[in-house]
Amino acid sequence: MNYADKFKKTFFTENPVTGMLLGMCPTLAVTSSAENGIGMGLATTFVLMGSNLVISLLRNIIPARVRIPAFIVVIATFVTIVDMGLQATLFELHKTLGLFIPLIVVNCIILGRAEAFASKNSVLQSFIDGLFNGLGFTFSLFILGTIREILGSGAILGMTFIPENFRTVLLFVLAPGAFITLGFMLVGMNRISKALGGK
Amino acid sequence: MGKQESGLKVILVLVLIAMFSAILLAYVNQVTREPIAANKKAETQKAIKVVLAGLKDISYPENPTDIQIDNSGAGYFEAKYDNGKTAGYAVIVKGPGGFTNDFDMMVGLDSSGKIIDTYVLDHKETPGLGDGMQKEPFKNQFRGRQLNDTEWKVKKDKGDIDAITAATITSRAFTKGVWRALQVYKTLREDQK
Amino acid sequence: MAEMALIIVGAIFVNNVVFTKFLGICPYLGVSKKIDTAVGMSMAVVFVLTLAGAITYILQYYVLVPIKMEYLQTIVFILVIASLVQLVEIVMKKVAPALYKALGIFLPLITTNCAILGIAILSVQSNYNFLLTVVFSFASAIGFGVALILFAGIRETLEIREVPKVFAGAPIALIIAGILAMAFMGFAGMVK
Amino acid sequence: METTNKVEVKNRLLFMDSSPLGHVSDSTVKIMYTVCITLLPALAVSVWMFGWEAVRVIVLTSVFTIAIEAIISKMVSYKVNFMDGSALLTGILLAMNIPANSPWWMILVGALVAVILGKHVFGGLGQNIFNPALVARVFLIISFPVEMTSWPKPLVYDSTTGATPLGILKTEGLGALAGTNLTDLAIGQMGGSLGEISAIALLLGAIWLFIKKYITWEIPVMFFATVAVFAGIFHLIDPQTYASPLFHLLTGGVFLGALYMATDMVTSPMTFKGKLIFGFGCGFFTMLIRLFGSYPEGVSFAILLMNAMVPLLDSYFPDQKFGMVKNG
Amino acid sequence: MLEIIIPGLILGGFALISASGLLVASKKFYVFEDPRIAEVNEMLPGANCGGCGFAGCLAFAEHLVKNEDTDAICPVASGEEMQKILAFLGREAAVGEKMVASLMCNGTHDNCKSQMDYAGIEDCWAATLVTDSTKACSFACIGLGSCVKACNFDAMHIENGIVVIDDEKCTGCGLCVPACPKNLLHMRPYKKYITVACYNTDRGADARKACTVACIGCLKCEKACNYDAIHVNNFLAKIDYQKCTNCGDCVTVCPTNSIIIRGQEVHVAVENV
Amino acid sequence: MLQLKTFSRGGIHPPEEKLSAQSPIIYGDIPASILVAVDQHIGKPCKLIVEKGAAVTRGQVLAESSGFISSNVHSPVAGRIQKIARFPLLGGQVREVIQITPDNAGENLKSVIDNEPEQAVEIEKLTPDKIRKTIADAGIVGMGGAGFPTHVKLSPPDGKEIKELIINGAECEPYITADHRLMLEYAEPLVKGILILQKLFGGIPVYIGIENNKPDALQRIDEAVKNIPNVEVVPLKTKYPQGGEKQLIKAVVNREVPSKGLPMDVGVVVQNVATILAIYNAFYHKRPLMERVLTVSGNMVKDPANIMLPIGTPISYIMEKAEIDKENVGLVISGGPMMGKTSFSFESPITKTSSAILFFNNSMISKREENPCIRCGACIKACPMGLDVAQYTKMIIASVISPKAKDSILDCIECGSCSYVCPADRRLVHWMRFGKNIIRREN
Repeated sequence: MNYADKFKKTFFTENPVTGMLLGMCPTLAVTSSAENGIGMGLATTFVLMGSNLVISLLRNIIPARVRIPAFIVVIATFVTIVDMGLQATLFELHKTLGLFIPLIVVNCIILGRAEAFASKNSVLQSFIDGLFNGLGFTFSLFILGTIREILGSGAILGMTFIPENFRTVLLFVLAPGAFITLGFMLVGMNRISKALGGK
Repeated sequence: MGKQESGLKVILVLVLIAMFSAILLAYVNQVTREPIAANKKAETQKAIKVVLAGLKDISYPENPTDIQIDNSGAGYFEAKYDNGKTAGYAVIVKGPGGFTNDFDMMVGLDSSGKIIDTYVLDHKETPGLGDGMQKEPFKNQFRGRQLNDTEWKVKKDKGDIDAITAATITSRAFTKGVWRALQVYKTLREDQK
Repeated sequence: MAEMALIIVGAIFVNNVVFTKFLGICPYLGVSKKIDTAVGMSMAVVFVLTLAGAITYILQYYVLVPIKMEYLQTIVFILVIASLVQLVEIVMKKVAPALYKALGIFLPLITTNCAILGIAILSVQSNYNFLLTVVFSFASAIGFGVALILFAGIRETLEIREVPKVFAGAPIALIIAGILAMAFMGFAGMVK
Repeated sequence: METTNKVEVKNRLLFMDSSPLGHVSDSTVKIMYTVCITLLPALAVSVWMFGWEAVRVIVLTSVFTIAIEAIISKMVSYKVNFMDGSALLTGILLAMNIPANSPWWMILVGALVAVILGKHVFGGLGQNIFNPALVARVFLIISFPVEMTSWPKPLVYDSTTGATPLGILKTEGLGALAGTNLTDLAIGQMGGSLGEISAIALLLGAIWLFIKKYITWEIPVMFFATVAVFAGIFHLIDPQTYASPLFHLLTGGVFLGALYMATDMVTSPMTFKGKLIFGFGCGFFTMLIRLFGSYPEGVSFAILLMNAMVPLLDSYFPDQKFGMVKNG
Repeated sequence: MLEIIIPGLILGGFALISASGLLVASKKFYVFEDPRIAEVNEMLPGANCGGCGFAGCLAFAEHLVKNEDTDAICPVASGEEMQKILAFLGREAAVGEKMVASLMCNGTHDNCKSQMDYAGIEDCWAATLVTDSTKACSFACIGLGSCVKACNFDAMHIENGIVVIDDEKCTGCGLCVPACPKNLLHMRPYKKYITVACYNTDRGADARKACTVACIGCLKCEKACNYDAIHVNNFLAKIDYQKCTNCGDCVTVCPTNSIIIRGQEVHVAVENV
Repeated sequence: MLQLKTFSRGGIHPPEEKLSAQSPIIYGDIPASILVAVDQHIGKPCKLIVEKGAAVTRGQVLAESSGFISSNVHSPVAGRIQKIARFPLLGGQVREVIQITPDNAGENLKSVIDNEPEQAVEIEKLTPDKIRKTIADAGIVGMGGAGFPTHVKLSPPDGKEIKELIINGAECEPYITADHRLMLEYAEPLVKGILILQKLFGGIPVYIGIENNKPDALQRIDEAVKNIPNVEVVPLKTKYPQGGEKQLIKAVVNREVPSKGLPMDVGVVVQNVATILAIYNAFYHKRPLMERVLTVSGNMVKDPANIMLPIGTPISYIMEKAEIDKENVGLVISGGPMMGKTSFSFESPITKTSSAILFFNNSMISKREENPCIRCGACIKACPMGLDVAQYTKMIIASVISPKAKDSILDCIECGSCSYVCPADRRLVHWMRFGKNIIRREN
């Protein structure tokens, strides 16, 4: 496997968010700022790597009929670990991500990678697949969060850059802004992917 | 996938995975339980520190005491000086009827019933508008006020409080919350008498 | 009674699962191409979500809380939901093959519909009693259904309108969802 | 097409097309400009009430929307005629939905949202689901609540601002409106967005549209009736808290909404029953938001919500086809 | 220690209940579905073009698995792929030769003049509702691209009033054949590139008047063919591809250039003669 | 005044342009060459029974009906068959045509017709089968434009009872006045023809529907039927497309033909005025359908007229007689502007169904570019069938036609009202026709 190529792919053409439209709920919910986006992305990456690793290890043991429950139990274990870990270390971040930490369990990216990749490939490959996809996910969340933060709160990574009297477009940090920004971001990313693919 | 595994194996594998997961989680839980509890406590501590700023050498209970006022629940920490005298109260109340939902806030009162400071614990108000209640010009006007020296309404409702621009509803809810906290204080005082 | 009405209005309009809570976006985007499938999916979600709400309530308050293992909440809930969905799938395949065929691959998707787990966890967090939990779950599912069917109606007409190629598909779907979310913001404050 | 034209030059050929070969003189362009013209009385009232500020807003919105449409016409693959009146109409309707003291940058954002988000992401004229001007208005209300809720006072012509009657109703209760004169409200002497104020002028323009059959009675009548009935019921129950039906009809955007926004051809149903339900829904959600929501005014939200329902209404409440009647 | 063991037991218990519940349910409500369907579906190209006559690849896979049909062919899959699938199902494959669509008309704007100013909808079928043909020859390719719309593989383009088919891109799915209102498209073997580019069954003089490259039914090709592969019927030559050897004799003798070589430099080949 | 009857839904008022309403029917000459199309009806194609070079007589069958829904074609002249070849017909179709060189070219049709005097017919003795056979043998088809074999329309299957006969004198299309003139000048023959059909169905009530924009025809027919029991003239409010069968039935007897149904499903048969005249000719003159009256009009025609011509006359002959400048003609319509078909050849012959030939110059041609639909709903309001035309055409364009829409699309009567009123210049009728074509191909 060509890792460099795969890396590029998971960032653009096959990006979990913009390419495959997976994991939309956390993508939309936690990206009112870039920081939250990164936090969520990294948490997901951790779970993704862990679950891919374990599922790949167990791929020959797990019977087909309880495949999904078994996968989900594995994923849920890692999610709970992240949940508790974040609560113990980064309490503030945990508070903003809130409900969406346990919901990593049902992020389709994770089950999707487990089904499509980890249950069929070797441990190392699965681990790297998890890492790349997680980073791709994080990347998208970061971009989305940055755009929304700039437009909606006039800040980059929490640092306000616009003068006091200026207005920001509040809508972008609210729910509708999440949908609309992601919609336009998909168009942009598709354009970029096409340009990259065209080479 | 082809073959059908025997039922026993199916169950066994799932049960084993589950058990292993649970054991792992239990272990992690044991490890993180302490820090998490500490974090939670620290948060409340932080809030108390903000709303009771200026009171020195105080102690208060670990958990808030529940109290019932006008059909809604509230909680308070009674802060005491080393000598056991009441230094003040940190009251947790709901700001009822915010723009999107109720929100939790903490109001610090000194022993004479003067407001020391306010702190919003958890809210879903519009960022940039309603969350102005956490910011200075608005917060400042509450400091030092008491139950009786103020008409606890926003100016639009012929009260004394300046509302946040374009967020009257939030301001009103906030004001109501503060007023509730003062009611808690009043009740406590009456009890002590 | 009034509380129940508030919960219902709140869950359907004010705090709509899709537009304000961002739950269940994947099926929202995936199963909204045809009104018929959207209706089927909505019914499936209503069924599973209500059932899951009830079961998770029992688990939470009669198993996890007494033995003080709330930290197992996520894993227990999801295990139960996953099994439940698979059970529904198996039973439906036998009992109502037509419905099964219509919903096709989307039944397994309900497992990963975060609305199910999300609502289950939310109702536990909101400290609802059993009845309210069931009502809340049901109303949330209806809210999901309303959003989904409205959206499917729009997407069906989009098929015969001339949406530019770059926006066709997911982008326009998200933008419409955004505008709908804007419209739903009008309900803000209706439930305190 | 191109090839047949080429041959035509040398050897003139007969024209072949499907029937019918006649055509009525109406055109999209004509409809659009007619609607624009019927809005003139309402615009005149707004200028009378708010002075040059109103003119500034109207000119800016029109120029912005047309300019943006012109730029977009260069960028997209489908044909866009930016002078066909639809951009101008969007511009004027946008002007009627914002206060006279709107800053230029807010108007620019509004125009961008109306033209791009409201129309061109869907493929341009006729393809949009939501009324572009309303998408812009709601976008602005949510994004810039401060600017969108400080309305200049009528007939003052300076920078003093106040609230709309509905705003006062929401924040201060019915008591604060004791001195309000319904005639003033009908003429338009109140705070509000440009087109929100004068019910009579709007009606005047709309009558012409009725005569031209560009709008039909179903939506406006159902809209008015629902608002009146809804408000009436609450007013009867508790006249001290809830304003009278006439007050609810004359204030806010009910007239503008019912006559011009909800009847927008592109975003309203085409069938008889669909129109009735649409009108009812607009009125219902308007009153729901006015009475129970946080926003004082609900017309724009209500119409947007009902816009979303149009596809369902169209397909589930079709007009009866010929030949479906049982012959008795 | 107990604090760690008990959760394990409890969650294990849950798992036990769910798993056995599922197991019982799956036994009780068992519906047989041949797992091979999914696998065959995986092996198919997944173009979902419908060229096989079924509603998409999955339906085709279901058909293949359920019926002992060895003749059904996925037009997109290569013979090899098809053989692999049939071998998987334990059957002998009937290997199809690659076929491509071929237009039986050369009525470009230069060869066959337009005789009206058609202003209707740009579609061949829509045009046939107004007139039989926009061109002087009523058999000619209308050139409004109904076949182009039917093609899923970007193999067809309208050039100078007729459709031009890219043999390389054409998968031989045959979807364009019924899409032509004039019945001008037929499937020919990819390797047999000689074709009669005319469908006019009018008498020679009438045909010639309508189009400069019309087949006039002069029988020269029939006589020139050494393999009995070309026959004139109803004033129109037709090639039997079972017998055709690509020798090109007919192309040489055709007085109106209505027999042409496809997939090569058509005009060069004709002019060299 | 009483409320005039009309159909209830949809309909439009295009300018009437009945330029030739006051021009009495004139008789054309036998042209130098007659081109008789082999198929001039809807249904099974007929079988050619003559060969090139053969001599034919007036009224000889050239092509024979090949089934129930089929119709004979007769030679309108005596002469020799010059050629049998494919030839463009009016309406743009290229079909087999028999070219005949008449022996009596240049003779006026009037003298030919006058040679065939009216014969007495004892209506009472006619049996239904005899009536149907005579009509079938005479090759009579619906002459309003559809061309459906008349004897088939008059043979309801078992279980379908015909309770009313409606004579279609609405003539709602702009420009066309042929039926109007027929009613004025042939009132008595028409009544005789009507009585034959009334006899066929056992004396059922007959309604003659005439739009009130033809007051003279109304009066004339009213006088002619005054003393005849059970025959009644029904004045109709002028509205297009009143001449459509379904709309006419709705207007006259207020019944709706069910979707996919036929008039006989509601117990009605509708016959066009010109068809009735052909039936009269078949019985009283023993003359098969060989001539017809048509309107020659349009802005290229100096003196719009109604003219009787042998079927098979090339329109170039009409152009010569009417002194129409070929160079400036840009558009030839066979039929009215709303439902008529365009033609591309000046040599195309008229057929049994050509009710009018309209010649226009380039000013009439508008190369309309389709604009986006603004959902104004004008088409839906105008549609006499109550169809959601806007929606259906968009489905057709996007080729995603819902099953429900398919039925509705097939209900379209192609009257053209929707396209006529569309402010966005959309080719709604052409799309609907295309949609029908797609649906039929799928089945």
